[in-house]
Amino acid sequence: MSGQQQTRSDPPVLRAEGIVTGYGDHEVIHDVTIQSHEGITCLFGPNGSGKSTLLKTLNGIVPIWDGTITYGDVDLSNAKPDEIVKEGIATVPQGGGVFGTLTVEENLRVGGFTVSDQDAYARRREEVLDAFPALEDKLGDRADSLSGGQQMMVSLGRAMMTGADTFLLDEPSAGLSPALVEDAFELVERLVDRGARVILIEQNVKAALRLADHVNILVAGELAFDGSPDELSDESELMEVYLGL
Amino acid sequence: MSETLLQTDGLTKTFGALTANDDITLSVDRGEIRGIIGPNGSGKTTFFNSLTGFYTPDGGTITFEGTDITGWEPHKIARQGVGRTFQIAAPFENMTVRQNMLAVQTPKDVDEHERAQEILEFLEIDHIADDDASGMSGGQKKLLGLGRVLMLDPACILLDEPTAGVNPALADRILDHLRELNDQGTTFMIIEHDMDVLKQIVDTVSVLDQGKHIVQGTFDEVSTDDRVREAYLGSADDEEVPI
Amino acid sequence: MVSTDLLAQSIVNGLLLGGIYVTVGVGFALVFGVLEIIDFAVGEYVMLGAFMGAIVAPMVGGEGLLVVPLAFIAFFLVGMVIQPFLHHVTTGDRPMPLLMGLVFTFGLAIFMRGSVLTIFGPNTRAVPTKTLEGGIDVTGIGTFPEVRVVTAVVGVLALVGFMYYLYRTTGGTAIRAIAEDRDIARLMGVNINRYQSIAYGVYAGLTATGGVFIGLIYSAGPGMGLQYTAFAFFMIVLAGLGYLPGIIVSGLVLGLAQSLTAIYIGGDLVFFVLFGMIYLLLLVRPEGLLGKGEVA
Amino acid sequence: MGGGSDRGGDKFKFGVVTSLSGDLRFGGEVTRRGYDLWKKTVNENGGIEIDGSKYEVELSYADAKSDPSTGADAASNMISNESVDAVLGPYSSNVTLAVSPIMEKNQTPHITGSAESPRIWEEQYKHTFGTVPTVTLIARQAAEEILSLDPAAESVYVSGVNGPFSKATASAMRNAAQNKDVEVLAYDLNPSDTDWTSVVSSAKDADPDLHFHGGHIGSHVSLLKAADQLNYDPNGFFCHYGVNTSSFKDGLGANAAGTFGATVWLPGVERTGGKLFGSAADYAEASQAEFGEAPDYTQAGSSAAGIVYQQALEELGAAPPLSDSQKSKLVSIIEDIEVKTFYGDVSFDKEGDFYHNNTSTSPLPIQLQDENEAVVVGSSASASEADYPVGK
Amino acid sequence: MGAENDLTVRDRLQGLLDRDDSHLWLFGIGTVVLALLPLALNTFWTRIALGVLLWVGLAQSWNMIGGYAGYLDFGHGAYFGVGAFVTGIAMAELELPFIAGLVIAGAFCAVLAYAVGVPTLRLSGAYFAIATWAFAEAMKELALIVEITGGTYGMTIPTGADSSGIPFVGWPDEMFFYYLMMALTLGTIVLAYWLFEHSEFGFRVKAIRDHEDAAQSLGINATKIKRRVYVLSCVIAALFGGANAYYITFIHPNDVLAPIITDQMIIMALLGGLGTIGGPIIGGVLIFLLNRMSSLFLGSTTLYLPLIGLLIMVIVLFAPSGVVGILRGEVGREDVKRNLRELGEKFNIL
Ligand SMILES: Nc1ncnc2c1ncn2[C@@H]1O[C@H](COP(=O)(O)OP(=O)(O)OP(=O)(O)O)[C@@H](O)[C@H]1O
Ligand SMILES: Nc1ncnc2c1ncn2[C@@H]1O[C@H](COP(=O)(O)OP(=O)(O)OP(=O)(O)O)[C@@H](O)[C@H]1O
Ligand SMILES: [Mg+2]
Ligand SMILES: [Mg+2]
Repeated sequence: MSGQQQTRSDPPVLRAEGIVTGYGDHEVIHDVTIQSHEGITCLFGPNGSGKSTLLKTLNGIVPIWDGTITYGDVDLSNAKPDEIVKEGIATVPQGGGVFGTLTVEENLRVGGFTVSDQDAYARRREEVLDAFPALEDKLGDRADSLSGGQQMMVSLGRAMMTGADTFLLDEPSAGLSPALVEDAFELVERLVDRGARVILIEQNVKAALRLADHVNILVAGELAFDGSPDELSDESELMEVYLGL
Repeated sequence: MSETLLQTDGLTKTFGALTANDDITLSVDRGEIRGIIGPNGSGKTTFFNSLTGFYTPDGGTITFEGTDITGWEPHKIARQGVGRTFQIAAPFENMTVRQNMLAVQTPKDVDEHERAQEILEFLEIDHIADDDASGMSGGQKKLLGLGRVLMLDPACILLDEPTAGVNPALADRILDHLRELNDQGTTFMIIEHDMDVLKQIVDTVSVLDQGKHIVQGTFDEVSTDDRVREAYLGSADDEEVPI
Repeated sequence: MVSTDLLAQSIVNGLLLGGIYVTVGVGFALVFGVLEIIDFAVGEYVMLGAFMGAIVAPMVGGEGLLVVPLAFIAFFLVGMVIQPFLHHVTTGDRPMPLLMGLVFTFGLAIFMRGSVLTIFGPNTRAVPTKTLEGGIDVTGIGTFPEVRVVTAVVGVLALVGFMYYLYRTTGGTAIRAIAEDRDIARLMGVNINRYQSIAYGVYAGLTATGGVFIGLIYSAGPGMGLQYTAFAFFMIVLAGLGYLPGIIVSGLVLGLAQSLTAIYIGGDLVFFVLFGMIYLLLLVRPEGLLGKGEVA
Repeated sequence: MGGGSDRGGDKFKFGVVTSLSGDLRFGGEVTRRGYDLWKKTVNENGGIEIDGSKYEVELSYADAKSDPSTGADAASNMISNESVDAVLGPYSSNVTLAVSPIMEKNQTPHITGSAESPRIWEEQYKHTFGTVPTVTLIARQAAEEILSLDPAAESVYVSGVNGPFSKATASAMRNAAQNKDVEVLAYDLNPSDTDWTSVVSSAKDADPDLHFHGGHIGSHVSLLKAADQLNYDPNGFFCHYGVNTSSFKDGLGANAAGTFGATVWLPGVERTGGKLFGSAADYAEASQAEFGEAPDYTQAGSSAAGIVYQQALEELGAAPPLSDSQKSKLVSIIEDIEVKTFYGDVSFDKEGDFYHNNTSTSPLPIQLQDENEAVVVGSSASASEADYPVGK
Repeated sequence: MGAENDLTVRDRLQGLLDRDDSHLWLFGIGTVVLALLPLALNTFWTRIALGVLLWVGLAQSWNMIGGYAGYLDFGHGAYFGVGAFVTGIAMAELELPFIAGLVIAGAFCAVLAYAVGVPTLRLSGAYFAIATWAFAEAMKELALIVEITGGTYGMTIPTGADSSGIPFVGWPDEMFFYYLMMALTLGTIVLAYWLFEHSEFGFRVKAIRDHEDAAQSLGINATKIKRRVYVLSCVIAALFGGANAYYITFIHPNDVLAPIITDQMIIMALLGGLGTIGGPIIGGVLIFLLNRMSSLFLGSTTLYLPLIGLLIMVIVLFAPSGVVGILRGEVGREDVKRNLRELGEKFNIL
């Protein structure tokens, strides 16, 4: 089984090639190719350009109309979300998406849903509580009683429970106070330190750029930029028009 | 001497054991842009909900243009001149953008259609006026929220995180609109987490922490205040204000 | 003059009647609260269970109780198969998906009721039992009808079992997670099709099991389901939406109100008083009797 | 309008509006058997004889769903589209009360073989007839006979369903007790789908000699089950309607035995007999052969309604299809008809509260005895010994 | 019949439908057709058309509160029944002409709906649905036990030359009722169109449905508007109830106050297309005809019942936006295929 406790070695590349998709008859993503680079791959773009949609093709929520998605040599085109999770790809949805009526502990349990090995489960839970000590006191509390920042920790911790080595994060900092924004980005970095690869959607472009190892800009469902942050700084028009920099 | 438009006196709101707004006394002058900041869960949205009649305060009074509006129903407060937007964009999904605008209870003597068109053009969303509101992107929804409240033509507008989740380029445009409206005389209260945004636009900032109104002052005063740095900005030891 | 014997007996009657309502309400509370399905076919599962009792019992030596496990298994499977359809009509790009579920189950109810009427005819049929006959007289309190006592116990046990499953097991936690957000539950690796089917299957099985007992208590007939559908709806709002343990309280309150009204106010007023009471209670306590329901 | 002849004219065509679904589907099913059996038997004999030629009978059914609106539309359809010569009536008084005005308007004869509520006859509809005596008569007379069983009852508990037929039944039972100077401990009406333990508990507390209950079969079954569950055991239960139907016996199983009921007809009774079926026993045999089930009086009354038409048409002497004036004439003939059938002598009241109801067939108290066979009890010549007090 | 010909007819129809004033055209043509219809129909078919009108009107009245305002009223039938009884009592007990009875019924139900609406509209979602349901059941039970309605014996309404209150119309027959129903139904449709599709009032109602808080923050008095819609829709149901009572002549609580009355209105509006003018019309026509025709023409079997059930399920499965969707041609071969594939995926339960 892949995706089981082998995070230290470099995870496989998640690659989406020639993706076309949309909702109903309305095509939103037009032939886009992106992949998970080492470290953090940022995905920027105007509102409604299709960032979340693209991410949802990677985690299986939105079926693709055309193109292929591969993870290493495993073909994940139109695989079900639960199969994708089992391969080692976890998602932190827009807004965190904690299960508000469940306790923190139960949120983690749902995160570890695919882990049948009790020992592995316990070990991973330890790791999460190590990473987010603030959660220890809150395990029995309902998740919706937590502050926004704590909820983001739950969401990240829950994603870690799946045992993933590739993380898809959709605007983890949105709506958080400046202190928590910092915390959130720190958490993302911590994932990378553990050897994971991250695809990160952000509107907080300045802060995200500081972490980025690779940048994609999606405009109206098409890739307007694909390169390193350094290369991006040469594209002043892109920076200004789409990133407000 | 500027004129006080909106004033709260000892405003308190509790949810069971939790005091979400604790004795908040605060006043906003006509023509001002007031920023409201504070950590997540400090009671900012609750404060707006109390001001606009969605929550009945457990204590204290709200005065608007000299009228005591405490305990009024939301629509009456809105008609009195206090408009607002919501933290989570709340378009009327099953209507077109224009119908969203026309639904607003406008003052009697205005031509609603003309006014709606003007505002949509002003906000640069007139090209999608007859599309369904449900198909709009996040940023456009925020603009529509602003547009609707402009239909009301209130003296004071409360904005709950107008730029959160909005692409920076678009956020800049929203700010430009706000400044323009402010020049025309509209008073604003803005909840905002983005210090960059705040710095550009506000006259004064009020800080809430654990339901209390702890500090008020100019942006520079507030952002260097120790209590604020500790409670909110989170890096009292840093030199730079994190952005 | 109010006889104390009669008072005690009518309280017994009311509590046991409440037990019958609980057996129907438990599963319904689950699908409504957790799967967010407004199932108009709930009473028809009761009817089908009762019919299964009437038809199968004579084949197993005339003992209706033996049908109970069979009914559970049979309707668990039926429910597993029906759930994907319900899931399909309550998701996707439909306007008002929740209401489409309502129409779908309305059609399902007509289908079930009409099929039984057409196949088995309009007759009322007994669900025989040799074990549970008559009542146990308890001096000073009254008579406890055996079959009703067993039914109430089964209802309460089912509720406890449900609660245990939902709050103490990983599968149950997954079901509650699905209730909050299907997509995010999928992103945690939960096969939501499977767990929703299990939940609906358990509901169908349990409700049909309740139907066997109701058949034992009354009898089986193709039109019997409608009133249980109404009661199931009333119970879950009185219990407070999404608050499972409230079902016991709302069941008992309804049962007691019905029994006491019949004896002390007048038999013909029973449902007027009952429905009037439900209406007023909802106005006064919109979050259910215990105030623990989610306010929609 | 109505009665056009755009249909084949070699058969008499009857519309049947009855409730095959909805609340009153049990009874509807029974009437259907009665009408079907009549048709089958007439046609086996070649049909109805008019001027030496025989015309077969055709039935056109519609399901009134126990719903008056549907029933009224069904009746209208029978007249406008099906161009029927006459209509056989609905089961359930509510539907009858909605169908009758349509028959008045279209001057088409209408006989119901089952509706028993006195309400129908109060309306004095000219075109509507009924072969089963109103329940006011059946229940009262049967109740009086049961109250006369030895040892004579001193008290009775009367319960019933709060429905048009059932309430009339319960009230007739109460009147019977009052007539016989028996104490009525309670007159307890309830919604049909109530839980009957309350009634049983009250009754048990009151401890009557006899328990009378007016309702349809479903409520009898629920009441008697509750009585069993609560160990309530008066000297006897008298339930009307339907103790000798299969639905009642199936619903109660072994507990059905001993229950008293009322009827106007049983396979075992001696009636003047005659037209079409011969004796009551012959009819029962025919029914058994056709449906595998013993008929009850509703079914018999429905078949008798057919026989009334048959007789009236023969007297009219007009070949199908009937014109409007022939239909009117048919109504006058039915009004004066006297026909001897396996079911008894049928004739219709010409005035009073039971206008157009056949009140001449006399009611009989019955009891379900061994093997759930119903026998006549009480004072009539053909009566068997009642098992009374029941089970004691 | 050439396929080409079909196409052009369809295209032309489509062209007409696409026009901005298409609804006016449709309405005009519809009115003329409806007005002439009874001349072409025999009594029975007139009755059926009348039934269609009745149910279209009722479904439309439910659609006002349920579809446009988004308040699932599970007790709407109560007003149909109360309207019937008030009309009946006015005619039978007070010996008033029908028209007067109908007006009284409307007024009575306006007051009743207002009194019920004030507390009940504070509830929302399922709580509102079930409170109204319980209310309707209580009304039915009440009508069964009080004397003035005839209790469980029901009530027969006087008929005769002078009972209608309208000069020149003699013995009320199917024609009279047909045109009465037509007037009521078209009136309801016009009113619904004008209020909900053509005025700011309608936008406000929909705004409340979509997001009540946001609506209030924009100065919309949600309480008042909801109350108005509720009272209006209830009064309309009551008028239909009164007219139907006089038409059917015999009313009984178990029939005119039956929960199935409400259920049918809901199903018609939902299947047709909720919150649209066309939905309840199409749903009403379809469901009424299906129901009535099958019970009248399928003779001595009840097999049609499961078939109707199945048909409803199939429509919901394959026509996501109701029957309107089928008519719009949204249920092509591709759509059905996609639907089946998606349905198949949900069977992945192991
Ligand atoms: N469930 C849906 N059904 C129909 N259209 C949708 C759906 N979700 C998104 N869209 C449309 O697809 C387009 C892309 O949306 P998406 O959410 O992917 O944008 P985004 O780049 O994530 O925007 P944001 O920065 O505002 O989150 C938008 O036009 C949106 O309206
Ligand atoms: N309706 C409510 N019922 C109970 N508690 C509430 C309610 N609304 C808010 N709260 C609680 O009151 C506190 C203040 O919440 P509020 O939404 O006002 O915070 P906020 O300052 O707007 O935070 P954020 O920046 O995250 O939006 C929180 O602890 C919240 O959980
Ligand atoms: Mg997004
Ligand atoms: Mg907030």
